[in-house]
Amino acid sequence: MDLYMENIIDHGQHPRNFGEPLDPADIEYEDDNPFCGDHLHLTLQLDEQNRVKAVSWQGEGCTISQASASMLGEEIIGKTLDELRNLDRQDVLDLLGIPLSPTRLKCALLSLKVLKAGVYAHLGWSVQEDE
Amino acid sequence: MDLYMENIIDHGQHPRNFGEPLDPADIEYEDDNPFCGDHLHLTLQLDEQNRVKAVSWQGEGCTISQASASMLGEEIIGKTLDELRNLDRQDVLDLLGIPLSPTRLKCALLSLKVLKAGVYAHLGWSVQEDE
Amino acid sequence: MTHPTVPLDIAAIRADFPILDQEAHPGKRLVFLDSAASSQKPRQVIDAMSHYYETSHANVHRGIHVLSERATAAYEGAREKVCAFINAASPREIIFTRNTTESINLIAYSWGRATLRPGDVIVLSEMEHHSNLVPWHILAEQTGVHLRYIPVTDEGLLDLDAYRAFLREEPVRLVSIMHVSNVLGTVNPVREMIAEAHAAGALFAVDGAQSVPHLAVDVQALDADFLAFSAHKMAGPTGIGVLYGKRALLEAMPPFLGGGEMIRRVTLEGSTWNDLPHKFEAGTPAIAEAAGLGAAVDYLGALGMDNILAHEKIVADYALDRLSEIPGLTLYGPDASQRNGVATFTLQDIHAHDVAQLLDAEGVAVRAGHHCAMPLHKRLGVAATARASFYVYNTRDDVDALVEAIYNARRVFGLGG
Amino acid sequence: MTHPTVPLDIAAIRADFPILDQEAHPGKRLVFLDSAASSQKPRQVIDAMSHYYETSHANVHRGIHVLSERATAAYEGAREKVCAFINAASPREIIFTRNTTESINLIAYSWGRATLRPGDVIVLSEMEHHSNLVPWHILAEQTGVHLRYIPVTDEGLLDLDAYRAFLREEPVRLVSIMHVSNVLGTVNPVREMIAEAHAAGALFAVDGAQSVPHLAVDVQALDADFLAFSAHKMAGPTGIGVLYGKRALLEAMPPFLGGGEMIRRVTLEGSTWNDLPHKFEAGTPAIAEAAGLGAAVDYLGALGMDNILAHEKIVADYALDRLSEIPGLTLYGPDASQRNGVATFTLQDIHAHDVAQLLDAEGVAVRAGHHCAMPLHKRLGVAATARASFYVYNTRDDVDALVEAIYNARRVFGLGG
Ligand SMILES: Cc1ncc(COP(=O)(O)O)c(C=O)c1O
Ligand SMILES: Cc1ncc(COP(=O)(O)O)c(C=O)c1O
Repeated sequence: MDLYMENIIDHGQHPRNFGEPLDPADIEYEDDNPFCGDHLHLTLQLDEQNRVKAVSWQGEGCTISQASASMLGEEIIGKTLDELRNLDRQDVLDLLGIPLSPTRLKCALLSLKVLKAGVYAHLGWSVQEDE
Repeated sequence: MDLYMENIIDHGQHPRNFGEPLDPADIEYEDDNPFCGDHLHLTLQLDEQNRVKAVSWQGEGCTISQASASMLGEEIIGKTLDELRNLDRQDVLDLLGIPLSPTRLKCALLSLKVLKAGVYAHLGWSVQEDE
Repeated sequence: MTHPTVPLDIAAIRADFPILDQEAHPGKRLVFLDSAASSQKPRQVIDAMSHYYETSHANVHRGIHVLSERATAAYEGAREKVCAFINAASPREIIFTRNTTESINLIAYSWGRATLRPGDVIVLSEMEHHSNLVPWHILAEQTGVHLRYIPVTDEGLLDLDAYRAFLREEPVRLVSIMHVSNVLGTVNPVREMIAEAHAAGALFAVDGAQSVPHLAVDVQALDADFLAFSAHKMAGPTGIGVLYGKRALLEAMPPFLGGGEMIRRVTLEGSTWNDLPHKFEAGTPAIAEAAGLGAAVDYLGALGMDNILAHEKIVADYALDRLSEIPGLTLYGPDASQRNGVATFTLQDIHAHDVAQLLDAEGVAVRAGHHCAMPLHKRLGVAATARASFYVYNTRDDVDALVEAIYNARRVFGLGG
Repeated sequence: MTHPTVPLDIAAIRADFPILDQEAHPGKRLVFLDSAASSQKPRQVIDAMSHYYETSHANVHRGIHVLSERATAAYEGAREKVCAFINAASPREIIFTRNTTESINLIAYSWGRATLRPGDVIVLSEMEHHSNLVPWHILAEQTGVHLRYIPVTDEGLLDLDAYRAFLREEPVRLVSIMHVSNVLGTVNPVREMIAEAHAAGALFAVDGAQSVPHLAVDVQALDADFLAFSAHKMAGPTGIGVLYGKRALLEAMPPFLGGGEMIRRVTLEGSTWNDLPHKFEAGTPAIAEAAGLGAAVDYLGALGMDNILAHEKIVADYALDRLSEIPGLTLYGPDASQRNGVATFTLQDIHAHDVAQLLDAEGVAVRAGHHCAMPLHKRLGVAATARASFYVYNTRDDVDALVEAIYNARRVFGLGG
């Protein structure tokens, strides 16, 4: 059972940084994957150097979507906006460390999608094609 | 070459009772087979016993459609309206005497269709379903 | 369904379906429980299509050569088989479409736009598949027609009192309802509902996507005005579906798609329409697929629809029994007497997608999600469910494999065996 | 088309097409000259579909099990192959439909009804196939849009001066024109025509039914806004066609058919649409057929479209030469330098249907009639023509058989040999 390695189930069942939205939040975004019913809401606080100081996720959905948010949330603390911008699919897949079929990829990447859309909105950019 | 027996080609090339419409006509009808471009216009004169006294066809199209009109025209002279009503596909196919594919059946039966529609219109009836 | 049924030789039937004889993953036998999404095809159907291409293909209609005649015979022969299969009055009432979805859209575009006036009411239900919702949403938005939804009761049935109230109180012109629910398995009482609709002056369209593959559907006995279904769910190929319509209705309807075959005569100024069924079949049709559907109808007919239904009931009842033993498992849908062919469930603490993934790892193919019935899932209060669905080739062994795999999923999630 | 071409091994190619190896009638080798109506399929395409059904079938998209993943890969893989084949910018621009006809109807229903206002002009031509006439007739009747027709010159070409006059003088919003005529063989100068349409602010839709199978079509080089074609004319299966559209246009268009797959979210109140290309693919698609189309594209691509074109030209030029020797035979269409793939003719004193029938008796399959181009036939002043059409598997021997059979027909009709 490669797919549900212990740490994924652990993150899925005990997601890190899950809870009420941060208030005030510097970055806030939410989105969902209507095909699956996965839903994520992200708030971030930045420090003076525009580094991630605090993260909070709220959401529901499958283990893959929730675990990826949990792992990604841990990963980004302390990172600059520039570093967030440069995160890509592979980073998330590396965090999960398991092979995913195209259908489950959507679950896995919802957290990244929400994070990047939030950061881009904060920077006043639009999300790139097929990113 | 069963399909184009000499008599069919003969009727096709020298159709009987082809010419100007009869005037006055007791029965007149025209129709076509738009898929093929076959077209037939029929006029009939009846005698006092409601027997076919004279027939005239005008038209254009393939050999099968024109030959069947020519043969059918010869066949019906002297027949009563009742007898015309009772003519069916098989009668026309027997006249032609060759096997026909469904596509060519439409060509062969155009003359019967025009004849029956004319007779029925004369009698004030409507043509039956799939006749 | 009062004829005596005979037990089918399921091992022989399984041998007809080449795809079933494989491992989904090394050491894991494929257990295919996703036939409600699309069924597998017997060799007879696959071969009918290959044979068609190898011996008989050409474009149909009006071709004056031997291949075109053979192709036309295959295509129109399939129409006659389908006509007999659902007991339509004439092959002219059988329109070939791509799938159930296109069939329903055809009704909405052609009949709907020509007939309905603002304020007219169409009755649907809360359990409908998106294919029987979205075409009507688009229609309603464009025409000002109103949509009403029969609620689903807690037992998973249509609320027939609400249905009757709509018929009584509203200017209902059309009722469009699924015969069998793809999520709940509910077999709706369409025969009675049709009689009631007709008494109220409304037409009735039946979404037969989940009934025609599984039980004998007789459009004349039902007195259905329209019936839509898909070949790919009934052992036939993808790419072809059927719209049955009563002849007088179809005659009165304007065409939908314009093009070759559906016209009688075309000038630059306009066109006149061909006879039924061609009026609704624009362009080169799905000829090989019709041949495949004809073979599927032959295949199902030879087994006997009542026998198929009886077998599926044995498997589904067994599944409901065994699933209901599993801790934390919730089953959806009415009790066994009013349902057919599917077992839809959720597991406490494991999302349906994770369930499906873990089952797949054991070789068991089920579907997870909203099954194109989001409004129904809202009604059920869940975003996603897992669904095992059964066809004539499934066995109780398949159910055992499903149950075993669910226990395994529980173990992976640390929920005990 | 400036690349050097290599001669194809036609005997080897013919061996790929099982249907060709038969007698049409006892003692009469099948000579199939009706590929413009629908081409034959190589074993590679037939097998790709059987193989799909035997190993990989399930419903596509969102299935979390191994078969659904394979089916989705086959289906979306075919989209990528088609994208590369016509050099679209993205697979999202490739919409799978049933056939060319549905593709054109999709433009008319979705783009047309959302965009056009009464008095807007659509430019068509007198040589169009019914599939590129009737959808616009229906649209014009419903919306008050005006249709203009580019006349056909005596040489069988589009009258480009008339075209330019329309663009100059009328509020043209769309030009929809066949790339290659299915009757005259004319290769229309669509690249230049598209540039002129764009300069006038109009969009341009290309009916590629007779070009995509025979020559390299590059939508970006052409700058076509839409391109429609059918798999069944390009060695692929029946039941699937393609609409290419520029992404920005497709994004802006409302959906056409409503149902499963094409939505993002459905509530009882309404729906939001899925991303491209799914927005335009309602219901279960033609999955096996997509796999077959993918295999067809691989097959044609491996031969090389330029090589196919070069071979067909040799055969067609030979046919034009030999046919023009036959007494009483009239050929239609422009001279060899501006045409491709078909030889359409009439014989004095023998109706086209009789010609086709007599040719069939000799094993030679041609098509007779108006070829779904009644207005063009009116322009030509004939009700019906006979058409021999060529594909990569045809040879000069086939042409010789055609010519011999025509002489035979003349003899049967007593017109001398
Ligand atoms: C030029 C042209 N356009 C459109 C069509 C229609 O194609 P289909 O019947 O596959 O929709 C054809 C085929 O007959 C054609 O030759
Ligand atoms: C009840 C019901 N209606 C309609 C459909 C749509 O069928 P198709 O996708 O073949 O158009 C389905 C299949 O998913 C269904 O289950």
